[in-house]
Amino acid sequence: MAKQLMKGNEAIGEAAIQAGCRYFFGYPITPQNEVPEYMSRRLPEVGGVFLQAESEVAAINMVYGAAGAGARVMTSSSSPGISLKQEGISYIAGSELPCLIINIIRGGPGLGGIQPAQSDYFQATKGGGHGDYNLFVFAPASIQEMVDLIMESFDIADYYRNPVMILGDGTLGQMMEPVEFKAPKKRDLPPKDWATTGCVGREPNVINSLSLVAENLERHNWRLQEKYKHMKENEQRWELYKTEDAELVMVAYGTTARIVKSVVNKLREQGIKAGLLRPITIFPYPVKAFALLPETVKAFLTVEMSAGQMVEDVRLAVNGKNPVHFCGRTGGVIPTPAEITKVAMEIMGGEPR
Amino acid sequence: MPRVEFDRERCKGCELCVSVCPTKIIFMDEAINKKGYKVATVQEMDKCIGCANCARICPDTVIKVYK
Amino acid sequence: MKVVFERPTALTDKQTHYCPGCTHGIIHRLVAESIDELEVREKTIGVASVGCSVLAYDYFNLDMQQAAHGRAPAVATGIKRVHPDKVVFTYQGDGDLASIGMAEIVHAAARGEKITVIFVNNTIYGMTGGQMAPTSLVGQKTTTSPLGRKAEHCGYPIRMAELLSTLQGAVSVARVSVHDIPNIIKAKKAIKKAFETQIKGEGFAIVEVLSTCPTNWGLPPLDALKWLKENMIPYYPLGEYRTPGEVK
Amino acid sequence: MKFTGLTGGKLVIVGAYGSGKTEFALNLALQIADLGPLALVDLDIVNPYFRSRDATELLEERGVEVVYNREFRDADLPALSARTDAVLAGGDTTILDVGGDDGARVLGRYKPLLLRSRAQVWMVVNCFRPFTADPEGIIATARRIGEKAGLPITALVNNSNLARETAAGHVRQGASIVRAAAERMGIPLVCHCCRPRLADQLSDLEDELFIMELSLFPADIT
Repeated sequence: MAKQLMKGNEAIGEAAIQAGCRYFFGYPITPQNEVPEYMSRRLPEVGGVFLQAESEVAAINMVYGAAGAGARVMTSSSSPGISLKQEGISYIAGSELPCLIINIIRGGPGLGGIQPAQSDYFQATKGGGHGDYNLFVFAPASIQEMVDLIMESFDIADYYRNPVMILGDGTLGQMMEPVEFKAPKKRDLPPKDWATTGCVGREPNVINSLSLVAENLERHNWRLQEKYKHMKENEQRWELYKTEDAELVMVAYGTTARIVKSVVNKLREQGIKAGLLRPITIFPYPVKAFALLPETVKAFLTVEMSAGQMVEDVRLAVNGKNPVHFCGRTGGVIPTPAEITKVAMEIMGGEPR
Repeated sequence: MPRVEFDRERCKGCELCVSVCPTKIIFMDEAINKKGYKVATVQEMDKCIGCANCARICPDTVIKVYK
Repeated sequence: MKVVFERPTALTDKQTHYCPGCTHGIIHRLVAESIDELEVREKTIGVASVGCSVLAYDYFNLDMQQAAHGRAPAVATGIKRVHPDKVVFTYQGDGDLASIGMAEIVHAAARGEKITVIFVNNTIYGMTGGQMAPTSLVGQKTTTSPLGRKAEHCGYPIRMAELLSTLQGAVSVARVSVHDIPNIIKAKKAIKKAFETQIKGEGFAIVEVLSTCPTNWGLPPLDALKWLKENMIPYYPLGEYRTPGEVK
Repeated sequence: MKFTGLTGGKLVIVGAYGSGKTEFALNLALQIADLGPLALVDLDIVNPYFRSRDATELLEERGVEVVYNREFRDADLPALSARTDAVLAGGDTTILDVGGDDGARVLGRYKPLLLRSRAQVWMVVNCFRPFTADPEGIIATARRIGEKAGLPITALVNNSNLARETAAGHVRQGASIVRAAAERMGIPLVCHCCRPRLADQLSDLEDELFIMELSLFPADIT
């Protein structure tokens, strides 16, 4: 298929369809409405089902049902809607069902606003709903990357029997970039012999997250933790940009990382050896990338469209080796290169060159 | 001749079956089962008419009916 | 001599956790008998809800999914849309269906979702210990209405069968009871018909089954049957509220 | 390019989602700002970001009146401006920037005013967008948008591009597809849009070339 110019939200829908997703359950919320709108038009063309649910709560539970029934299924929403979905997400994680959840983040808390933000990082990477669980979370920075990751996400979800979340800010959903759809590299996927498809010639399958005996539930939890450990060992992804000789490593993901990239170039023009570490997976967090940084690094600067959430993971990864600074805008305000540059200059000003 | 068979170990002793037997042949046994319930039992099986009322109201699928 | 009555194959041989005399067990069996008679056990997927019947997935001998509180109709929707040729049912109590899950049941019915809903109304929250339900009768004492439900404080019990029968998508709506043999036989017919409605692709079908909770009502099982008959039926009239033929 | 014929008239810019309507409307407004009093009405009720209201300051500097409900600039509400009716009834040149696809439904409420003023309706087309990749797709889209708007499309604008990856060949490829569609629809093709860097390579195109300088896409996002 030739390159097309696509809006982020449409590209999400098309990528999912190309990856074999045939079921979409959702509820309108700005700024991701083009996802359900696109799906309502495209899914019937490919023999799939689009259903606008009565609420985000119902939508995620329809996803639970469809995923349990063995289908490739997704939902998408934005921050307040994702909060409503947390109950269902916890059940999906607890029952180990594969699905894709898109969060096109807007400013919060509460109803917040409709401008882009990254303030759902904690919710996405630290569980979100009740219980000891984790989603597999990708944070793409371009529409092409979002498309590539979505096409892989369904395989990853099936492979780990775990929900995958794409965390995109409103800008990614709304902007337009050229994209092409390429099949991802194949994974060996186990058959879905656990799905509820009717028990012809076999014992009944049960999709369930209830466990009345504490010891059994603990055992289930440790097994989940093993799975997350496996993800941490095998699935971390990141991009390093001009870090080979960097003294200041800036850490940012999503749209913010693209702004920071231009800041890195500006700083380098001014003689400051800056680099960018861009997490692509935010769960599992790419701690391995930090180990690859050179000894020249003197400080870190985390830039986020939040009051400071990912910075905690950066501090854990740096583990006290260097100071970790933070620069962020929140509530839907996008940080400007000028303000980031200023903070970077202040940090490096005090350091000997 | 009609006959009912009670699975003593499944019985929870709720007595619903006793109340619906038209020939009044179901009684609560003085002996208890492993779960600790007094269980329903039939005396004078020859009076059973195989109506299955007892089985129909039994919440625990204790009763099998032969006819 | 042959067996004329025994446990249906759509039930596992696992003993239920229900208290002695609780009529959930009867309703489980009626559902299972219907599935057996329609010969659809291997193509049926059940959805267990939250409430006393949460463990229904252990008792039905078929594929089951356990749903979050109130969400069973949404879960069933997801399953049915993936497997339109399968038989999908939910088994829900009054707290689950008429309180926390009101939106899901109303919209599944409004969509005419081709599922079968077994709604067990015993006017009380059994699982959590006898709190007031959306269907608790006025004056009924529960652990959260210790002086009896007062209408001026918490309104009136909800008649789900009547409410849902106003929706065009709900093609089969009935209320039955299991307090005596004739009513158990009628209940069985209604449940089987609700499955047939789905199998024929006619639309959404629900059977509200009046049921007892001897433990939380504080009554011996036999007295509970009598309480149901004398107190519940006058407020929750039995009958068919909607049959497939009526809907144009 | 002069567009002098637009003076005093009403021009509605429609198109499929993401066809570049807003960029075209903004660039057009800036290029004809000096020809006389001009209003740009932001009627986008579907997109939360990247709307012509986002360029208000720039347009006002050039004397263009930007019409939208200022109190609710970033709100998730349609909240149309009361000023729209006055501008449509008045004599100033007016460009209406409409949201993509079904966003054209907003025109329905202004239909009497638009008919009275003999408004032109231009549909912006990008052949590298889904659903408008060939003449059939363009014609179907025009029909759908025309129905939503309650007004027929009177001309097409070729804005075929792949954002930063656009080469002259892409514009040419789009030109022949959009031209074919316009011919089959029996309406004119107004112009081919391109960025300044491509202008020299496209000077031989038989229709007008419209050079768009302004982009709403944030320059800082690398």
